Parts: sequence; structure tokens; C-alpha cells
Amino acid sequence: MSTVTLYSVSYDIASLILHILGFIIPPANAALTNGNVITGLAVLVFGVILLAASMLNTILLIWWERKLLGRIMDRRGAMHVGYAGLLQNFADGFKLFRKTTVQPREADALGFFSGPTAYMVTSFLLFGILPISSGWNSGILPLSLLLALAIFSFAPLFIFVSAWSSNNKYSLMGGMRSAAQMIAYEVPLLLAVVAVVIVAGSFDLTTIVYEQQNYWFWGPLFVALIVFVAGMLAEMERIPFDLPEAEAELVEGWNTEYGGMLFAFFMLADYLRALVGSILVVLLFLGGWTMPSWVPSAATSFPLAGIFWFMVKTYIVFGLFVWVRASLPRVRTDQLLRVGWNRMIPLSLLSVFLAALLVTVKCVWPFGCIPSAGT
Amino acid sequence: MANDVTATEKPEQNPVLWVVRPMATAARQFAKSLFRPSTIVYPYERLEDPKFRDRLEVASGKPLGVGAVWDNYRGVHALNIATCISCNLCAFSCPDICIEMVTVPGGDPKHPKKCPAIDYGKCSYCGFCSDACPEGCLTMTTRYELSTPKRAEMVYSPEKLYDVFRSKLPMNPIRLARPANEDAILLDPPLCIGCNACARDCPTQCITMLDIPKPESKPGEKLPRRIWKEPVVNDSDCVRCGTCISVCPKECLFWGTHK
Amino acid sequence: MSEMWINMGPQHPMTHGLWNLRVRLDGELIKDVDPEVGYLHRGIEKISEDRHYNEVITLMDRCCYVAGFAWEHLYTIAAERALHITPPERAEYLRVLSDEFQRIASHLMWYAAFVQDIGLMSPFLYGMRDRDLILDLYQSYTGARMTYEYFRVGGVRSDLPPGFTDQARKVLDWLTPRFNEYDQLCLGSDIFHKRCDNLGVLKANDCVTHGVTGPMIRSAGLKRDLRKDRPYSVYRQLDFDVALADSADVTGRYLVRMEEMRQSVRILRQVVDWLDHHPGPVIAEELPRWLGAPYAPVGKEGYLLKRHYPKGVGFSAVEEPHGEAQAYVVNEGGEHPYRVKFRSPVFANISAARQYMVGYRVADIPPIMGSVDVCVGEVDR
Amino acid sequence: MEAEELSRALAPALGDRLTAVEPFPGTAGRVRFRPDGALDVFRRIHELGFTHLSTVGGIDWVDHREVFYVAWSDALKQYVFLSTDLPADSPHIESATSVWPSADWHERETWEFVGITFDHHPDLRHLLMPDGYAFHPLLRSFKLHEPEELEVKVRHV
Repeated sequence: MSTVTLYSVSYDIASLILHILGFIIPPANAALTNGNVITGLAVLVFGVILLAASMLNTILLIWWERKLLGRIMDRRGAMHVGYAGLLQNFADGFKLFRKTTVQPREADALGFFSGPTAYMVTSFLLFGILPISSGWNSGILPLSLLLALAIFSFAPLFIFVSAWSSNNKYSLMGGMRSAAQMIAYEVPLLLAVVAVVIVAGSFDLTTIVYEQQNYWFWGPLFVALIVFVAGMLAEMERIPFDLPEAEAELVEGWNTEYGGMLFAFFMLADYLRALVGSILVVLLFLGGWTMPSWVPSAATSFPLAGIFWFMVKTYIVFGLFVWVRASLPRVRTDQLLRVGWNRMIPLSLLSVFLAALLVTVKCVWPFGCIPSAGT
Repeated sequence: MANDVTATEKPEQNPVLWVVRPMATAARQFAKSLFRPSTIVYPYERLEDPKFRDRLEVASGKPLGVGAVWDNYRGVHALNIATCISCNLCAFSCPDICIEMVTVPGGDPKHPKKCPAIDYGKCSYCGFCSDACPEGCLTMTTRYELSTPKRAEMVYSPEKLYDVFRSKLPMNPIRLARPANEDAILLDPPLCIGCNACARDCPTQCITMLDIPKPESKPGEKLPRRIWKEPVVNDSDCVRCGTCISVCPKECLFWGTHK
Repeated sequence: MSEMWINMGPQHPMTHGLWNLRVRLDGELIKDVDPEVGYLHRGIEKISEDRHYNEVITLMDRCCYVAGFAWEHLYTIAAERALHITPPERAEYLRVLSDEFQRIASHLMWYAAFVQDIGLMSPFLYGMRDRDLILDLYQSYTGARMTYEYFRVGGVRSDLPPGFTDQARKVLDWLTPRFNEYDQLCLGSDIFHKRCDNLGVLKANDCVTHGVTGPMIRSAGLKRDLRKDRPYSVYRQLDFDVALADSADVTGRYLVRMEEMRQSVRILRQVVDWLDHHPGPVIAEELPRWLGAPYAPVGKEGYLLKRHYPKGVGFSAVEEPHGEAQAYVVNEGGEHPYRVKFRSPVFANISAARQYMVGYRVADIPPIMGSVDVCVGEVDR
Repeated sequence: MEAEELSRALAPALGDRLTAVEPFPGTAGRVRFRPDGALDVFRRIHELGFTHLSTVGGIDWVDHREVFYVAWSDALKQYVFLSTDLPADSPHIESATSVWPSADWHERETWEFVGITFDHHPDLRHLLMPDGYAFHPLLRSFKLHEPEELEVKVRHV
């Protein structure tokens, strides 16, 4: 059985398209079915597949959140469009895309329009880096984790630009809060990642996943997991850390002035980032697409089983975020920052120390031993 | 004052439990509503629909039979044109002045039959009109969906209200407990000119004009120019609408209690 | 960043209703506040001058749209005093039944809005869900869910439908464990205490000086409840306690309201038992016909003078869910009141906003204002 | 505290500034006073323990205007009702805000609706009506609608 990878699928699709084209236009047949041309188109198809898949997943994620939130709140969530409201978000999306984008008179056009666009583009970029299953990535990037987190932390810049150029006091305050909060939680987030990196011995996400073949990291690195999840909540700006768009006092925070398509950009990018956050938790702590050895092999050996289990894990992790959102109130800015600097950084340092300890002692009951280096 | 303090000291705070308690409560709620959320799927299931009542009560997990209370709802009016006596009481009692009496076919040409037309753009659903209706022909039903693209369509003509009546919706059975000693229509005899206006316009035809003896004209004193009749009100038939009072040209009729 | 004024309202998620809180901010710190009201002013006092005594009741439901019954009760007491009418006892019990259910409904509405203000999402739906049961009960005996028009000067509109008391007991049984659930979601959470403790503090003395009443003054430890202090209606016969807290902050107001709901359940159980065993008339018998009864209006002057109208003034004060409401009805003879004056508790409570808001942060505005329980309908009237 | 008791407590200190103390249902009594001595009356009432001013309102009696105050005493658990008559051509009275700060908004409202000016009020501007509103809506001369209009609408015969 030849392994199906993302690139092989793209290559097949590209060659299929070009061969059909060549069949229709016989004179160009030879030029079109050239290996270089197919490779070039394959890269394009690769990007399109990533884009489509991430979009689709994001919209599904919004549906998942709406339904979960609904049930926790003793209601049903969207029910009208499609089966159990599955198509509701597409309907909402079409509505938003059809709406006029209103630009405030005093707003700075360059920042106002480029902010949300750049925010969404950088969020999409992340999907080019994250491996989804074995072979389903864009290639071997030795520092893919660092790259992902670097792109992830672009966001405050664009949020602040769009907030500033909206020329609205609420937007400005939201942007300020957003920048402060993201920078404050960047540090513990990275330190928690460092703990994982120490244990896995690599910055490559694929390697990190394969290092978890004996046991997933969430057990021994529980402290790091807590810090990472809290930091991720702050980075994703979800309750209880959604101060930048605290709708009770700041209307909608930094996207107060946005409507229509630009708001859809923000919304989509927010959920893209939420998806990336959940994926990172799965990759770093929950073994990615691998399953523990006691799982019957029938459950892990069907075609695309890796992607299936990966998605299941991702949606469950996001469900946890939703659960937190449904049951906790929002904290205040000063409290958030105090927790960030006073609690999270010591905790993350502790997690680094624990990781170093783990690497030293190698084996921990009841989890087992980390695999020896080089596997 | 110490024994009056009933509200409560703050519960002890456990930093370990931090966020666990609310999350556990939310999870419990989730488990419950996974099987039966309290909401209904509105356009497909309606509380006022008898078909859904029993199902809803069980399905939504509510302690209250939501359907059973629905009959009393004060929604769009139903008008039985056949029993309407055109007494105007609904229009008089309306605090929002949203009821207008319009002519409907069926009356004789001299006294056209007038029935209420209701402007639902103004109506506040207070139910004063159905309380006031002496014949019980104007009642309120469970219909509540009124949205329409045109404002003019918010005015329901008597025919439209009759359609509501014929649709056999449950009707609000609540009626005002009327006071026992209702006032009656009294006459100030010296002012009356016997013009018959009250008897003509009485919706229940409970006023009859009776002859009164024409007094002897004394020398030097002019008799008033009038018809020598006086209205007599049959109190058991009277619905106390006061139409006679309002049409009396001499203001000789008034509310009062019989001596 | 230099100081700036921002308008929180009239369309703002913090303002539950239509009003404007102008805030002067230094960064995130509140330096000054200036509430602006009047966006919902409908001139209820003026309209009342042109309405019959009973027709004013339709306005009372719109006065405070979450506590309509409290305002109906307030007005009917004042009007009855002005018109020298005594309602029958069963009507009084029905009024207390409506009042106390209204208190729970209003507090549930407050709970739903308040938790939304601090960012807690799901209890909003829980509060609304449980309030809906009370509205169902209201619907079963008044016919409406929010604008009841049930009280009449001299009694109430109609008696209870058969089987009502059993349903009421079911609702009370359902509600009692729910209050603990609410507490779990709020008091059980560390973040709630972090947000709400020592927030919006207004001590008892300042409450008195600035005319603040209701749960706010009780949260400051001052035992002030008109149901106990000057019992109106049949509250003298009922057994209940006054909810108090001593912290004078947002958490204190939360505790007071929660305890008030439990006390209301206690009152309601007594009322429901009483209603089961004491049938009787629900509207006064010696009620004059002209009292809001429909009749043909006559433009001509003089028609009205033909009968005797009693004169009088009526003053009443009731403990509304938001605080202490007062009504003053002047009856100068005639079928319309000459002047109706209402005192809204929320009006006074937000007039003191400067006292309990300056010095906190912008993120504290929603919880503080939420704990005041603003109902703009009765502020603007 | 009943009306006579209230009268006995007030009369010596206030003299002829006090016009009458009448029984008034629901309160300790209605204190009628002369408007020129208003501040003394307020202070005396405040000293008696009525520290909580509930409301201020006005009535337009066409030939004169009445302004009334309702205060509450926490010790006595009772209201007191104060009222005074002002001439219709220049209705003004001393503001109660120096005694009861809570009178602030209530006096603004009364000024706005009934046109009674409160001297030395710190901030007498429009509250419920828009700024610059030229009328006092609760005056009897301010009509909601013409009675003829109403009549035309419902007269049918």
C-alpha cells in the first residue's frame, strides 16, 4: 500500500487536470504533460486544498461551537439551515459577504482594509506548516514549531493596526488590550513549548508527534499543558480571556467598526486561530495522529485513519475550550496581566524544570520511557 | 439586628477548585439538555398548537404544562359579526383609540350595522374591549403572528376579524368580574324634549318612548316646545353603553343609581 | 493617554435599555461619570392625566417592563386611597401572589443580564428559562406574559383558573434547587469573586444621603424593606425575612437578590396555601360604574357634573424588585386623575452613579451597573 | 409618629413658617409650610431623622403651583410629606440639595416638567427632555391632544 500524502494527492489531481487539458487541446499536449508543469500546478493545487480544507474546518468548527454552546445553555443552537443547522454558517457567511463594507469617515483607509486582510492571511499561512497526518504536511521543516508560533504572534500587530485606524475609542482600547495581553501571554506560551521541545528534542512538529509514541506528553508535562492551554485561550481571545472584545464594556472591542466582509475576515481568522490552537495542543500534548498501542489496530489502520483521529482529537480539544467559555466569567485586564506575569511565568519555568528532570530520569511511572534519541 | 441577617456569608474559597465548580454545573446542564433541551423548534412546533402540547411538556423537561396555559393568551381578536349589536363599547373602552366602528353589510339603510375594525399597529392587547363587550362577540384568541410588509394591513376589518373567529382558535375565557351594582341610565325629566334620538340609536332597543300627559297651559306661561314623550330604559336589557347619553341633544340622560 | 470622555450608550451592550452613561476615562480608570437618561421618556405621568383610572394600569406595565405587577400594585394602592375604595382580601392575596412571582421573575431577569455583563454566557439562558415558567403562570391567569393589565382599581380582573395553585407549587419546587445552581455558577467561581468583591462599594450612610434604595441599601447592611417597615396589602400576615448583606459591593447585591428570591418562594408557598382555602370575590362590590368602565365620551361640558365624584389624594409606596417605588395620585373629582406622580427607585439609584463608580476601571462598569439593575422604562417613565 | 406629634416637634422651631400639619394616609403627616422659609423646614425635618429624601414633585393647580417632598426616617420607619404653594407667575423655591443631596435629580425633573425653579441648585438642566426643550409638559396648559379630535374619531351616530 503506497502511502497517500497530501503532496501525492495534489500531484495526482494536477496531472489529471493537465492530461484532460492536453486531451482537449492536442497541440499543447506535450507541453502540458511536462513533469515541471505538473509539479508547478501540483504546488498550486496543494495550496488550494489546504485553503479549502482549513476554511471548511473552520466553518465546521463554528458549527461545533454553536451546537455545543447551545446544549450547555439548554437550547439547541442553529437548527434551520441544513440538517441540524450544518449549513447555517455558510448562510451567515454569504450574508456577510454580500453586505456593504462601511468605512467610517475618519478612518485611515490603508490600515482599515489591510489590517483584517493581513490578519486572515497570516492565519491561513499557519496551515501550510502544521502536519495533519504522516505525510500530510508541506515537507520537512526542522523548525516548524517555531515558525508556527512566530506567525501566530503576528496577530497583535494587525489587530492594533486595524483598531488604531478605525478611529474609534472602543476599538483603540480593544487594540491596546489585545496587544498587551498577547505579548504578556506569549512568554509563558513559549516557555511551555520549550518544555515539550526539551522532552522531544526537536522543533519539528512531526518529530514531536513521533516522540510521543510511548506516551503522550500531557501526562508527564501536565503543568506545561495547563500553561499552554491558558496561554492559548489568551492568544485566541476567548472567554475568560476575551477582554479585547469584551462586549459588555467595549461593544466589540477592536472590530467594533467592522462590518460585512471585513468582519467576516476577522471572524474567520479568529476561528482559524482557534483551530490552530486546538491543533497545536493535539500535536504537542495529545500525540497528534497517533493512537496508543492498546487501541485495536482495526481502528487505526483504515485509510486516512491518521487524519480521522487527528480531527477527532482537535474537535474534542476545541470542545474543552467551548466548555470553558460557557461556564466562566471574563477576568479584568489588570487581573489577566497579573495572572500572566505572576502565575503563568513561574508555572512555565517550573514546567521547563520538570521537562529537564524528565529527560534526565528518562522513565516515569506510570507513563513509561521516552524513546531513545534518533528514532 | 444580627438575627435578621439572612443573606449569607461568602462561601469559603478554595483555590484548588478555582473553576471546577461552575464547569461541573455547566457539564451537568449539558448532560441534561443533550436529551431534552428546554427550547422548542418554533416554526415547526408551536406552544398554542394542541398537537404538540403533551409532547412538549414531556420533551422539554418543564414542570409546567406549557400548552395548558396557552388558551388564555390575549392575541388577535375574534369577532362574531352575527351577534355584534354595534354598541360601540369596545371602541369607547379602548385606551389606545385603535378601534374604529366601520359599516358592515347587513344593517338596514337607516341604521347601518357598525362593527369594530382594529388597528394592530396601535393595539396594546390590554383586553379592555373584550371585557367590555356585553354580548361576548369580541374575544381574544391565541393568534400572535402579525408581521406584514404593509402597515395598512395591520388594520383588521370586521370581516378579517370574523375570519379569525371562524378559524376556531382557542379564545381567552377570562372575563372581567363586573361590579354588582352597575349604574343605570337616569333621566332629568324637565330637560327632555322627547326627540326619540336615544330610542332610535339604542343598540339593544331597550328604550321605549312613552307618552306623558301634556300639562295644562296656564295663562301667561308658555309651554316648552317638545314632543310629549319620555324615554324609559329597560334596565335588564340595557348594556350600559351610554350611546343614548352621547346622542342626547339636551344632555338630559346621565349615569346614576335608582333611588 | 490623556483623559477622554466616552459615551457608553444609548446603544451599548452595557446599557440594558436606552440610556447613556458618559464616562471620563484616564486609560482604563474611571475619573467621572455622568448618566444621561430620557431616551425612553414616554410621558406616562402626562398621559395618565387623560386616562381613566383603570386605563392608567395599562401604562404601568410599560413603566417597568420586567416588574409590571409591582407598578400596577403601586398605582392601584394609590388610586384606591384617592378614590376611597377597599379591595377584598382575596384580591389582596392575588396581588401579593403576582408581586412575589414578579420579584422572582425580575431578579431572574437581573441575574441573566448581570452574568452576561461579567461575561458569563450560559447562566443567561438558565435565568431566562426559569423566568419563562413564571411568565407561563402569568399567562394562565392574566392572558399575557409581560403586559398583564390584571389589577383593577378595587380588585383584580378575574380569579385564578382551576388547577393554578398546583402548577404554581410545581414551579416553586422547580425553582428552589435552581437557585443553588446559580450560586454554583457564580459564587463557586474564583473569577466571579475576583471580579465582584469590593466593587462598586456604597456604604449605608451614602445610600441614605443619595436616596438609594432596594437591594443596594440592603447589601450595605441597612434593614430597609417596606414590606416589613410599612406593610402594605397583606404582607403583615405573611412570614418572611429581609435579605441583608454587609459588604455593600456587587457580591453583596448578588447575595441579597438571591436571598430575596428564596424568601419570595417562602412567601409564595404561604400565599398559594391561603388561596386554596379562601374563595371569595376578587373585586370590590361598591365599585362605581364610571371607574374605567366604558361609556360614550361626550365632548359637551356639563355631562360629567351630573354625578357626584369623591375627591381625595392617595400616596402609596411599595417595595419594588429594584427598590422603593412611590405613587401620588391626586383625584380632583372626575374620571381622570388630576395628577399622577411616580417615584422610580432606579431613577434615584443611578442618579448616585458618581458615588459608586469613580475610581474603578472601565471593565468594572458593566458589573456595577448590572448590580444596580437598571430598568430604563421606569427611570424615564 | 402622628400628625399632632409632628406638629409639636416642628412648631416651636419653625414658628409661622409652618402653615399646617395635617394627617395624611400612608405617612406621618402632611406638613404645609411657607416657601420663603423652606430651607429651615428642610433642616428641621432632617434633624427629626428624616434623612432620606425619596422624591420631589410638583403639581400645576393653574392659579398656583404646588411642590411636594417625601422624606423617610429610618428610625421612625415613616414617611413625611411636605408641601408648599408657589405663585404661578414666578414659581421658585430654595433647593433642598444642601440638606438632602438626593434631591438633585428629582428637582431637575420637577423644574423640567412643572416649571418650578430651584434656587441654588448645583446643576439645573434638562434631564428627561432634550436640551433646550421649551415647554414644561406637566403644566395643564400643555395639551396632549384636542378633545374634538378624540370625539370625531369615536362619535359614530
